[in-house]
Amino acid sequence: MQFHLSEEQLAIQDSLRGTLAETVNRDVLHALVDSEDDFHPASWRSLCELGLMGIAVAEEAGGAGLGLVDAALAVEVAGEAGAPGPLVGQMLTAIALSRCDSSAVREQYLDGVVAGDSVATLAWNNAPEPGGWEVATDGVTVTGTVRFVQAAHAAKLFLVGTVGGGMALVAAGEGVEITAQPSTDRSRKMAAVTFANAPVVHAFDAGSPTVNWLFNAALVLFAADAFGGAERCLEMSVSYAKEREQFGHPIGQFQALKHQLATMALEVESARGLLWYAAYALDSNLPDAQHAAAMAKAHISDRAVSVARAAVAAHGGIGYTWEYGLNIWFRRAAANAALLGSAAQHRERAAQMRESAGA
Amino acid sequence: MQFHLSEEQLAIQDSLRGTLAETVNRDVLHALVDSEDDFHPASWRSLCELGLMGIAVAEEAGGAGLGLVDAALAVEVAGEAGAPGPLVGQMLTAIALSRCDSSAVREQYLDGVVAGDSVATLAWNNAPEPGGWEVATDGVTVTGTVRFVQAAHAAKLFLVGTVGGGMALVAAGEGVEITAQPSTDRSRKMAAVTFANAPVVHAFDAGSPTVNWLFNAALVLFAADAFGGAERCLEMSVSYAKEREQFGHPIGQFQALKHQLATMALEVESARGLLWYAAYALDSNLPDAQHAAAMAKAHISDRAVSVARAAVAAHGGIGYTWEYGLNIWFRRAAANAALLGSAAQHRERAAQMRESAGA
Amino acid sequence: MDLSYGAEAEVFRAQLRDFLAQRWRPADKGQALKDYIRAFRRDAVEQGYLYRGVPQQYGGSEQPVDVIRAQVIREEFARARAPMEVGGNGTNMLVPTLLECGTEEQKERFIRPTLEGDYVWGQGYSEPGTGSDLASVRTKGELRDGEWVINGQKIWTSQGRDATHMFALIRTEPAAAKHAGISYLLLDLKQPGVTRRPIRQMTGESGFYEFFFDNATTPADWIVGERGKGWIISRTTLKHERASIGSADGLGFQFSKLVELAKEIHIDGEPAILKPAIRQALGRVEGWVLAHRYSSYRIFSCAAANEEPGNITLMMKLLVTEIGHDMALLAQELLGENILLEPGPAGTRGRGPEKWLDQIMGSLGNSIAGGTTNIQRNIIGERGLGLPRDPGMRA
Amino acid sequence: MDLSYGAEAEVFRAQLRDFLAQRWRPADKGQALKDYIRAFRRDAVEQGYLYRGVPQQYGGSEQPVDVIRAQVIREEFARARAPMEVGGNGTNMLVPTLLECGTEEQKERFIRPTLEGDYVWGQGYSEPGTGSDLASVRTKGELRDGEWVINGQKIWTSQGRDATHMFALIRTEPAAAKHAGISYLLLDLKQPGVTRRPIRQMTGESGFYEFFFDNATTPADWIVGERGKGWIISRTTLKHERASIGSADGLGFQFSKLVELAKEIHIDGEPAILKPAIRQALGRVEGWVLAHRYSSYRIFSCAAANEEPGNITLMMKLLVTEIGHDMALLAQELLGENILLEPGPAGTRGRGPEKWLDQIMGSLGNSIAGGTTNIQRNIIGERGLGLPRDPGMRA
Repeated sequence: MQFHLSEEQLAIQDSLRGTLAETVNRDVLHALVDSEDDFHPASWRSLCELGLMGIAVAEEAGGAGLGLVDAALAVEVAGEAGAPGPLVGQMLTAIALSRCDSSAVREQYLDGVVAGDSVATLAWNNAPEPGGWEVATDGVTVTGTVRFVQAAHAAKLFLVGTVGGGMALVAAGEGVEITAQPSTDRSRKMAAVTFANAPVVHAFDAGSPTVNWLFNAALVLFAADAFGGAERCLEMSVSYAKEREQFGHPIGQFQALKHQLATMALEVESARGLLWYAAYALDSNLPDAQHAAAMAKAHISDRAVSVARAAVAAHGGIGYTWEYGLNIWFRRAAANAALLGSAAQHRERAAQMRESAGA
Repeated sequence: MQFHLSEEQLAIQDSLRGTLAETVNRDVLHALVDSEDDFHPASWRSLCELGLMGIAVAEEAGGAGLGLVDAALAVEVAGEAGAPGPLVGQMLTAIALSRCDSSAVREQYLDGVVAGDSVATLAWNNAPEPGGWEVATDGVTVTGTVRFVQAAHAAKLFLVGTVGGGMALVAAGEGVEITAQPSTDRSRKMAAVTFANAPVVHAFDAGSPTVNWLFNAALVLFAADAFGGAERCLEMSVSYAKEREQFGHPIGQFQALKHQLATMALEVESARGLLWYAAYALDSNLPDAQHAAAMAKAHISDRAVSVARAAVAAHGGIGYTWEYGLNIWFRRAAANAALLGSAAQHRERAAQMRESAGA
Repeated sequence: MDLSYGAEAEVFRAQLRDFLAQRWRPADKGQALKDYIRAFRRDAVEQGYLYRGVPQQYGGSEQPVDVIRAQVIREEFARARAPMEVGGNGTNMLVPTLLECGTEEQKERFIRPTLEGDYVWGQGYSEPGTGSDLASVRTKGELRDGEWVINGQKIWTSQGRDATHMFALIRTEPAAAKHAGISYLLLDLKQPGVTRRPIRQMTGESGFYEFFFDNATTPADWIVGERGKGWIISRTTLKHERASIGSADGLGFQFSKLVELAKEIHIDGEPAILKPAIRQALGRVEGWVLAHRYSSYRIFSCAAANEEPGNITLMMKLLVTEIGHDMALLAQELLGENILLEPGPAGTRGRGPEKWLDQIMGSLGNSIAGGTTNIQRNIIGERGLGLPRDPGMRA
Repeated sequence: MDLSYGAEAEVFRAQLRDFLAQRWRPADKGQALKDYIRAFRRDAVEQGYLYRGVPQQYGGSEQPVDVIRAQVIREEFARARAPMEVGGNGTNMLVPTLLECGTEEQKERFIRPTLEGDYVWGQGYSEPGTGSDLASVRTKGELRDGEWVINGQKIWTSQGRDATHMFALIRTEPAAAKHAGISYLLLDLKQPGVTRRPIRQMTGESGFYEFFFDNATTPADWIVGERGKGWIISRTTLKHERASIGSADGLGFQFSKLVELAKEIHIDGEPAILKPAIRQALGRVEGWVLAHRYSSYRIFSCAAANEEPGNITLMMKLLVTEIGHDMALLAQELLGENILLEPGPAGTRGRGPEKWLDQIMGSLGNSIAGGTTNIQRNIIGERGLGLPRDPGMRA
């Protein structure tokens, strides 16, 4: 039995944390947040060089041959750092390509996506399941608009969610138009992407196991991002409570704040295993994998919103300033909770799965 | 403008508090709670002698000529004391009789009910509005069973809720059978009452303003009982926190407990005005009276449950014992929340009223 | 009980309505409108409607305390959309302080221009690091050559963009104990030694400013009260501020907006207001909103009768904060993916649901401004319930 | 990651299943059944399945630590409905303490009869007034004529009805500082100086007892460790207790019962489980139940690998308590008017929904037993997050 991190997994997280401490340092992050850019090439490059984009792609397809657990651990660290870039979309497009049955498509695109040179992003709407996707397709072209696409200006490839729960890989260019949207999440800015008879590179069948797997994996990875952000909010709050003095004592000594921090820690730390399990269950195709993914998305994105609020309160005035930067994670938590459907929607889905499983 | 208590109102509460401190003292209450009795003649008599049963009955009908606000203030103190007896039913039956159009019925029953000699209790089921009552009637007799009737063994009169939202006054005796029920609320034990062609003393028309007014008044009075219980729970907790020492200090000095007590106080004290307003609005037949009654019942019974839980926690082990007695109010709070429909049901009713008022 | 204001108040209301109907007819714009308003306010003072607590000699109308009349005035001015008193820290905090503790010369010099809006006052209490422990201020004032020379930094000043003056807590007695070393100084912000900088908040907007003092100066006699008594003097002021926080109408209005949002937003293809879970959540919030409303009635009624309303006054701020949190969380749930859209900058904010993002974040600002919720709970526990003070919270 | 137990464990499981299939076939009742169980347990010890941490010379099976095997044993015994170790404070708390700190003679005398269920131990720590400040115990022990003479009162003793013996914190050194004045004594409860009384709880049931000591006595050498070291010795014990609290299966089972309740109960004419607000509330609880379950997996996995799982171990008790509160509130909402019915006394409780009243009140008992939630949060904040200790909480 192994339900704690291996030394290799801890090492990957450490190395990623070290890289991001440099490439997404405070100055970089604040400059990005204050700009209108939805992508940051230098830090993206640093992630690519770690081989992160193909982490869950089989070795024979050029990836690291690890699983969704490892991808989630990486996304967690990216969430901690508030890293820009469509990490989730890139990882999932790499997996999608590696599983696509056309060797021509694989040959043309897989290496670039695994390497991260071809930036790939998800163009799904925020329906709580693939059946709610709305872009029309005839198998050859796609037509429709998807709002809230991350890093759309930088993207070379869009993994588009199509009517009835299919997916189409579409290349930037002909028939693809991008309109920036003012974005709450300033570290992962979003745009509306309009496809007008845009040519399809590859279509994944509506309702296919691959599509469902990728959707569930996306739920888990956005939960991982939320989890990392919550860890960051907790860590900033605890550090602040140790340093900051009032009435001659570090404020973390006062029982009320201490208990608020303990409650935040409880919310964060107890969610870790649920995140791991949801990823593991998808890796292992366990019967409750889809239920676990929905519950992880619902529970962890709720916790992240709650912890981000508590973090601002624990800081007092300074936490409410733009410059301090807590708001970067507050906004990112709000976004993670809204992406791919709300907690309430996923709880309802999970309840239906529980019922149809006869429990 | 007068939206605080008059000296007269404060004096009534004080005098009632003084009386109950004697007639429902700790020993009396615990003996009652440990017995199977659903009525306590001595303390009932002491309330009757204060003229409480007719407090909201017009002077010309033999009452004190005060209003529902005053009735609620009295019930609040009874709730504080955990007083036994069907105070709410008695007060409302007195009002019902005073408004009944048959002078014969008034002459025969009103004085006895106002004096409290004829014990009167509500035999409504716990539907959230009169339309949900279920006892069948042909105007002359009633047939059906009502569970959870307070002080049924002592009652001489039952104010029965009938199909479609009417009411029938029925005397104990012929066609009325009582079956004790094991009761959560040990200070106001309940029984199932079965009416089998029991003769009707007086019938109130289904859907009549009197019936609706009395139902809304009952909501407010049970909210008042809940409010009084919450005050008692708070007061016991604050006293305990001042007396009890741990680590060499009164535990009320520790910030965590202090804040829990402050939160309890906030729940209690902020509900007081809502209770007053709901009673005042019924006294004055304001357009939002029924909305206020529903909201008061929902909000205040929720607060009482929450405060009773917090009180047990604030006491630690001693609060969890039977002998300490907190459980009397915990159980009474649970009962008040369940009587005449749940908080959720009343919130839904209030929402519908808000909508039909065009807001 | 009786919620009517009584016959006398209705006579007063009728007179006031007449006055407003005749006197408040703005036609102009720009400077002409400003002049019109200034003249209107002077007339309203003359009639006893504005600045009722301020003596006539300083520009007030010097009326006996009458909270019912004050309420009628608020209602009728609002109904006529007529401008009431110039708001802000100057009239709410400084003027009462000067009336209680200022010298005759200070009253003469500062009150009238404050009431007329010529002097705009920033509050100079908080500093980086003071938080709830305001008495730990470090900004220094030294008396040199007949003037105070001030060095340091103040933060969280509202009206900081427009402020012409500041009342501030300044450490003038470095040798004295913590609280005893502070004086209450007034200063002119338009001088070379003062720099101001907006503080951008997490909403992206700048509601507050910080001020830097680099050998800023103020005359020796611009001190209110004695040297070293500033802490006590500032406490008077804070009481005024607290009494002015919290409005039942404001919360009720916000709640009705939340209900509107629930009608506009569709979830799973139907208006959110039809979803039972949303209805229950709204109903829970409404219970608190009503509890707050009738609590404010209680306080108002006691004030009218000159009675003490008790612990409820200590709770209103926390109540507003907590209800604000509940509304924020519900708004966030209602917004769904709309929360991904950042609202435009202030002034240009559209009517789209994304404007609620401001409220969602603003509810956090509420719990910080004017004392954190932890301080509020301490106050309720200690002053309200009589629980023993935590020695660790004493400076 | 891998949730399977590995091939070695499955071989072990197969052997264990064989053993249980052959050896656990109870046919009798009453005393014969008791004798059968006693013999079965001895065989199970022989095979290394029970009392794995206790040396053979004292009646254990003396097996190397192997949490995977221990888990397999729990699973298979439960599956076969076979009796595991005699539970309670004796085996969970006293035996580990004696093994660590007891004299050879104490081990010989007390451990075997405890493991076989002949000695039932009550814990004598709490007293009226001690609460979380256990070191404030006042029950006195004086050494007179070769025996301890004990006077005072202990409270909250579980298994108090059946207890034959007690391990207790007794103040034997009145002149010493608070913690240093306490000794860890063992005593026989069947003596004239000891009176026991059940404590009726708010549920109406009596789960705990209190004990009164009026010149009760115990031999001089029934002290574990040195005089005045009782506090430290009891801390060892408490760690054992904490590690044994909280079971993922228990919570999951309770949650499934709650879902069943929501299916049975009708509200407004339909099963409550169909109401969206109830579904959401259940889903929120389920999120926490899963968080707890996979946290216990983490702890288990670390224990199997002999690694430190970190802060999560400090949180399990609070997590269970908080989830219990959430379930209680939801159960109360589901019950509706059914909550007005008191369930019958223990043993005769029917299957009606009113039986949930016990759980609703019991959830409050949870937050009290074994350290209040406030103490739990202190521990998380101070030991887990490294926040400074509050000097007021030091005795």
